[in-house]
Amino acid sequence: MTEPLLIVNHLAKAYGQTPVLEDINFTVNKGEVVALLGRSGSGKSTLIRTLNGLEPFQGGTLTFAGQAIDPTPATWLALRRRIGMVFQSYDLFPNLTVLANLMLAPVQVAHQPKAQAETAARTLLTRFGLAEFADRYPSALSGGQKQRIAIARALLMKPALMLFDEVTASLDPEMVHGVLALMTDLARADMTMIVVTHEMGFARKVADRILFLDDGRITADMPAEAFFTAPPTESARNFLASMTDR
Amino acid sequence: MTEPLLIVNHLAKAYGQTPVLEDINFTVNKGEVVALLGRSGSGKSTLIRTLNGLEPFQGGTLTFAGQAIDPTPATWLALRRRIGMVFQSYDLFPNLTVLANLMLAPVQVAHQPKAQAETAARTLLTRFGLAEFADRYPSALSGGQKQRIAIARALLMKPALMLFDEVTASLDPEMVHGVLALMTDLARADMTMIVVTHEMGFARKVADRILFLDDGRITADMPAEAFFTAPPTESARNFLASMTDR
Amino acid sequence: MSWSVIQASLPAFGAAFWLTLELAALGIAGALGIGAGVSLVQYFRVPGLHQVASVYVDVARNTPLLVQLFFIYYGLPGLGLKLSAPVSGVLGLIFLGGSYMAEAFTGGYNAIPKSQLESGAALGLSPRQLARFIVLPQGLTAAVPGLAANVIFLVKETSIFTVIAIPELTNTALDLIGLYYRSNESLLMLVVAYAIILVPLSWGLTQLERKVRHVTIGA
Amino acid sequence: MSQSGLELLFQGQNLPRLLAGFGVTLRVAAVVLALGLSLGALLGALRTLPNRGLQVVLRGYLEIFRIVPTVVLLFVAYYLLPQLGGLNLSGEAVAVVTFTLWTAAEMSDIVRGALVAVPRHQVEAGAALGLTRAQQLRFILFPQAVPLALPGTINLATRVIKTTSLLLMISVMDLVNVGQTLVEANSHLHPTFAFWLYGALFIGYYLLCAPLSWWAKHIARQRKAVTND
Amino acid sequence: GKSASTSTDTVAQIKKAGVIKIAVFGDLRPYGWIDQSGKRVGYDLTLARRIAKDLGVKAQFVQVNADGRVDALKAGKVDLVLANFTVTPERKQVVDFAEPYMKVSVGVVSKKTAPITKVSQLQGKAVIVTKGTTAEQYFTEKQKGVTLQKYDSKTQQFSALKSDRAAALADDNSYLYAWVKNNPTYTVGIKTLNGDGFFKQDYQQTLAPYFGQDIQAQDIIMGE
Ligand SMILES: Nc1ncnc2c1ncn2[C@@H]1O[C@H](COP(=O)(O)OP(=O)(O)OP(=O)(O)O)[C@@H](O)[C@H]1O
Ligand SMILES: Nc1ncnc2c1ncn2[C@@H]1O[C@H](COP(=O)(O)OP(=O)(O)OP(=O)(O)O)[C@@H](O)[C@H]1O
Ligand SMILES: [Mg+2]
Ligand SMILES: [Mg+2]
Repeated sequence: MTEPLLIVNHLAKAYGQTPVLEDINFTVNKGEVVALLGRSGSGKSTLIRTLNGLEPFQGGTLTFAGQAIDPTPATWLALRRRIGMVFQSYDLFPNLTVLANLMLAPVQVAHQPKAQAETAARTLLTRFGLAEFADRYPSALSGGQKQRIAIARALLMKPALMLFDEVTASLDPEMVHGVLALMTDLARADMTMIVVTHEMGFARKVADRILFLDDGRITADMPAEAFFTAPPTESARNFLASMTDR
Repeated sequence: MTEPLLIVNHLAKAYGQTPVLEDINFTVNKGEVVALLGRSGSGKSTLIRTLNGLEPFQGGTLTFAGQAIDPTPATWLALRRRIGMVFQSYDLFPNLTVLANLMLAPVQVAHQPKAQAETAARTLLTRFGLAEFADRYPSALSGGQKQRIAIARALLMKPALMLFDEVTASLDPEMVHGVLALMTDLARADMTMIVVTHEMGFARKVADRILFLDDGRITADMPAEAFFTAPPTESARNFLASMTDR
Repeated sequence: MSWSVIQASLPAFGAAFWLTLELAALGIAGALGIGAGVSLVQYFRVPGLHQVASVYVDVARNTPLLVQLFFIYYGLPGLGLKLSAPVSGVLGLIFLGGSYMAEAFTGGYNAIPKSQLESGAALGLSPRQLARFIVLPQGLTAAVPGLAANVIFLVKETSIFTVIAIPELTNTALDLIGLYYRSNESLLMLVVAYAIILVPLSWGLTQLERKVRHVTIGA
Repeated sequence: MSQSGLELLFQGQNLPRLLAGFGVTLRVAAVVLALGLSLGALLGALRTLPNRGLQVVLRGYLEIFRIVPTVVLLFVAYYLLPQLGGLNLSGEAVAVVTFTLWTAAEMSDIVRGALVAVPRHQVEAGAALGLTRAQQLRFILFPQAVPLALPGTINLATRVIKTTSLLLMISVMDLVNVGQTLVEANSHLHPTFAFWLYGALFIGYYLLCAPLSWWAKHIARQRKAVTND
Repeated sequence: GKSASTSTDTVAQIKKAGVIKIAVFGDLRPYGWIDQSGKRVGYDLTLARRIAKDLGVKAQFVQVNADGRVDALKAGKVDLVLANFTVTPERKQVVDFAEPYMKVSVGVVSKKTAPITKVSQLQGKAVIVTKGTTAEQYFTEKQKGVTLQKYDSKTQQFSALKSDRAAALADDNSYLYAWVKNNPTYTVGIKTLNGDGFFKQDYQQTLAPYFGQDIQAQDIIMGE
């Protein structure tokens, strides 16, 4: 279990003149679940988007599955087949039915035969308890259903790594539970995941490791339990207090 | 402390043919904090909006400070000076500075002299630790700052009753804390409040009483501690479970 | 108001009616084609062409059709380029309409939230696949109301063809006024003729908008 | 024939006369915009009121002016209305009245759209503070709707300016009409004169409308940047 | 060309107003056009100014096209039309003509290199006219085999002729003569088109009953 899947080395990124990420270093091993925490504006979304090539970066290197990533559009296009991502905003395509949403990438990007892609999609929907929605349009689904389908859509590409950016943040509190349960199942099935979340209970229970981002720098990289029982910095302590003390 | 401020009697309300609130009865005493709980769609917002005249209702009576409310526009106009309300959506006026937002109602509705209204506004801002934002526009503020200023704006009218409809639901988790702290202070200062919230910790700690709304009917009206230790109905139990079990 | 006058001029109006429809249809079809092409060139920022397209939209949108037609029909022959009246009219309509349609298409593409494109990219879709499966279907749906408004607008603009002696509806009405001095009847018939075209058209386009929305996003 | 068509444009009184026609065009457009936009704003506000009868009437007014081509409106107003016993006005006045009614119809739709686009909870927040309906309009709704309506209004303004080119059809000596008389008086001197003259009209209208269009685009883009999709 | 006004009792009103509104052409040389210096000049204009002077009022000119002349009068936009207005039976029904002040009739102008000298040459060909002129009326009713291109203004019709958009142009002959003087590659191949008695016949059928024996066709209809 200590085979590294993703290595981030001296990564630096700025929006214009404003540095947002500075000297970021960490490794994610195969099968590991890493929770990326930090206060609003600390750079969590920027980091996770950079790992998927949605944001260009200015310094440092990324290594994925043993290969250095040379940050060209062609490289990213190939890599995104192996890195799945789910966002906060429900990002199903409203012009496609649920089934078509699920089959789009397998057929167009992975060039699977349609029949095979459909079987895989329906099987996963059934596993997620969403089989009845296959032929609906996203507009007829609740937020929680949409997010679970967005996760299914990413999983159908059989990614080696999944990135989650606050996927429960826009959900009604009652919907949160189902989505977190699904992610917990994935973690148990040894999916490698980087998860940005504000759900401290979930992070504590599911994550192997915590990365704490403070103003564009990683100021903690440690096992989850240790982070929550003894937050290593003043800032991490304050953060945890504000998230739990209500 | 048992002088009734608001008495709701057999209140009924429908949107078109669909009944949304049925036979609602409860009393709020002076200085009391009532938390209004219930799952999404149970009618919490509708109820609280009805209490402020934002929604017409079809049956029942409302009594405020000993006077039966005759539901005409003129009555509501007068009553709204005595009932403050804060919503989930940040409802500061983006076309006015913070100070202008705060002074609008005191000057235009309560006809206070401008200088007096400005002094009162600046004093309250200072008390809330927001003095430096007086001349900014709302777009330059974080969600938490906006909601605290929205609360200040309502308080400047010296209302006898404050209504809160999920004021922390759109906030980043870190911002929630500051707003809840402010509301806790208000409660301690004996403000009469009806609070719709998804923050169970806050409701348990701050509310005197819980009203539980289930599909348009009140199915529990009891002291907060009793409600949380022994939820009286199956539905209330399920609701509490979905809100806390993560 | 005289019924016999109306009856006597019916054949002339009938011919003008079909001619108006024919020229408007050609112009609108051309404008849709040009508009779609121009908007794609602008969307993909095709090097070279993209600047040309912007200049075209800018010029065509900011000058009146009347002046465009004068220029094409009376001005260009001075340089030895002589186009017939119907050709000039349809060309003018395409020139003007193409820019309006391009703006409507572009508005549609721009209405797509950025998050849609990013989630498509995150699935590994190439820019061309993004265009095909996300930008075009969603953008075209969003563009339909704007396109429909332009269709109505362009039908009405054919009334300006009268200045280059095309015997469409307005020209015919003015002609009958000049010949027989029955302004009331002629103008009434003119308004009725446009209503016969535009009222059903406007209704049909609203239905189309609804239908397109239903087919593409199921709501 | 010793001079080119372009030079002819600058000869004698030709250019000053064109500019005078340009002045008429500007004057009509300015008056129409001032009257039409104000009237349209008022009608647009009325269209947000929950009064069925008023809705039907104002909607009907909008649809009529949308369906009938502007040229036809002009002729009806110029020739028919006086004969039907109405007012008898000069060509320019007729144009101003007709274009104003048309502009107001289009403007009412823009304003209605902008008012409806201001989030409902903004107005409710005002109501909850005890503001009267009039105060809600004055302090909240109008200030927030104006930026929303601005790009559409500017685009309407360019359409109004372009539509003034129809003035020549009812005997108003606007830019295009003056241009025509110049062509008739000069084109026997040089065959390319018409090309240059109509080219000049083309440029004249472009110079008037293009900056307005750019401004509208600029505002729309700014808003998009602020609202961030 | 003739003048026409709506009614006789307007003279008093005109004098009272101190202004007479007169419809004229703006692009018809040599009758009513605007010269290089921007002044309205021409035969009709001189007459118009003279009329105004005789009435002791100021002349105010309203530029019209041929097809707008009758409506301009009917709608009261002008008091008088001095825009080369030929008396025809149809017009006679709707406006009052004053004494004719000039004799004209319809002529046809064409390229010297391809002259049209007989109406029969025009069969199946295109002829340019201005809407609402006597020439248009003649061709519409008597020469159905000819395709008409109908323009709003004199400028448009002559521009169209010069860019070869038709075989010929038909209009009142008197100003075709003037126009070919400025455009020497063209010729008025047909000088009068009324040989077949179209207007006279029309007059006798529709108008004679109104006028009685004292008035002869040639007093009203010119050029026959
Ligand atoms: N497109 C952009 N252009 C300029 N600055 C940006 C952009 N996107 C983000 N930023 C800035 O970069 C910093 C990091 O933003 P980021 O969205 O990564 O934070 P985050 O940790 O994800 O916050 P949140 O918890 O609110 O989602 C912030 O200061 C933000 O204002
Ligand atoms: N304007 C309206 N027209 C028709 N039905 C409405 C309207 N507003 C709310 N409803 C319906 O009334 C019911 C109660 O809605 P309400 O917004 O009061 O619920 P809520 O308890 O506040 O829910 P949430 O927790 O999601 O805010 C729901 O079924 C809702 O769909
Ligand atoms: Mg983020
Ligand atoms: Mg609610």
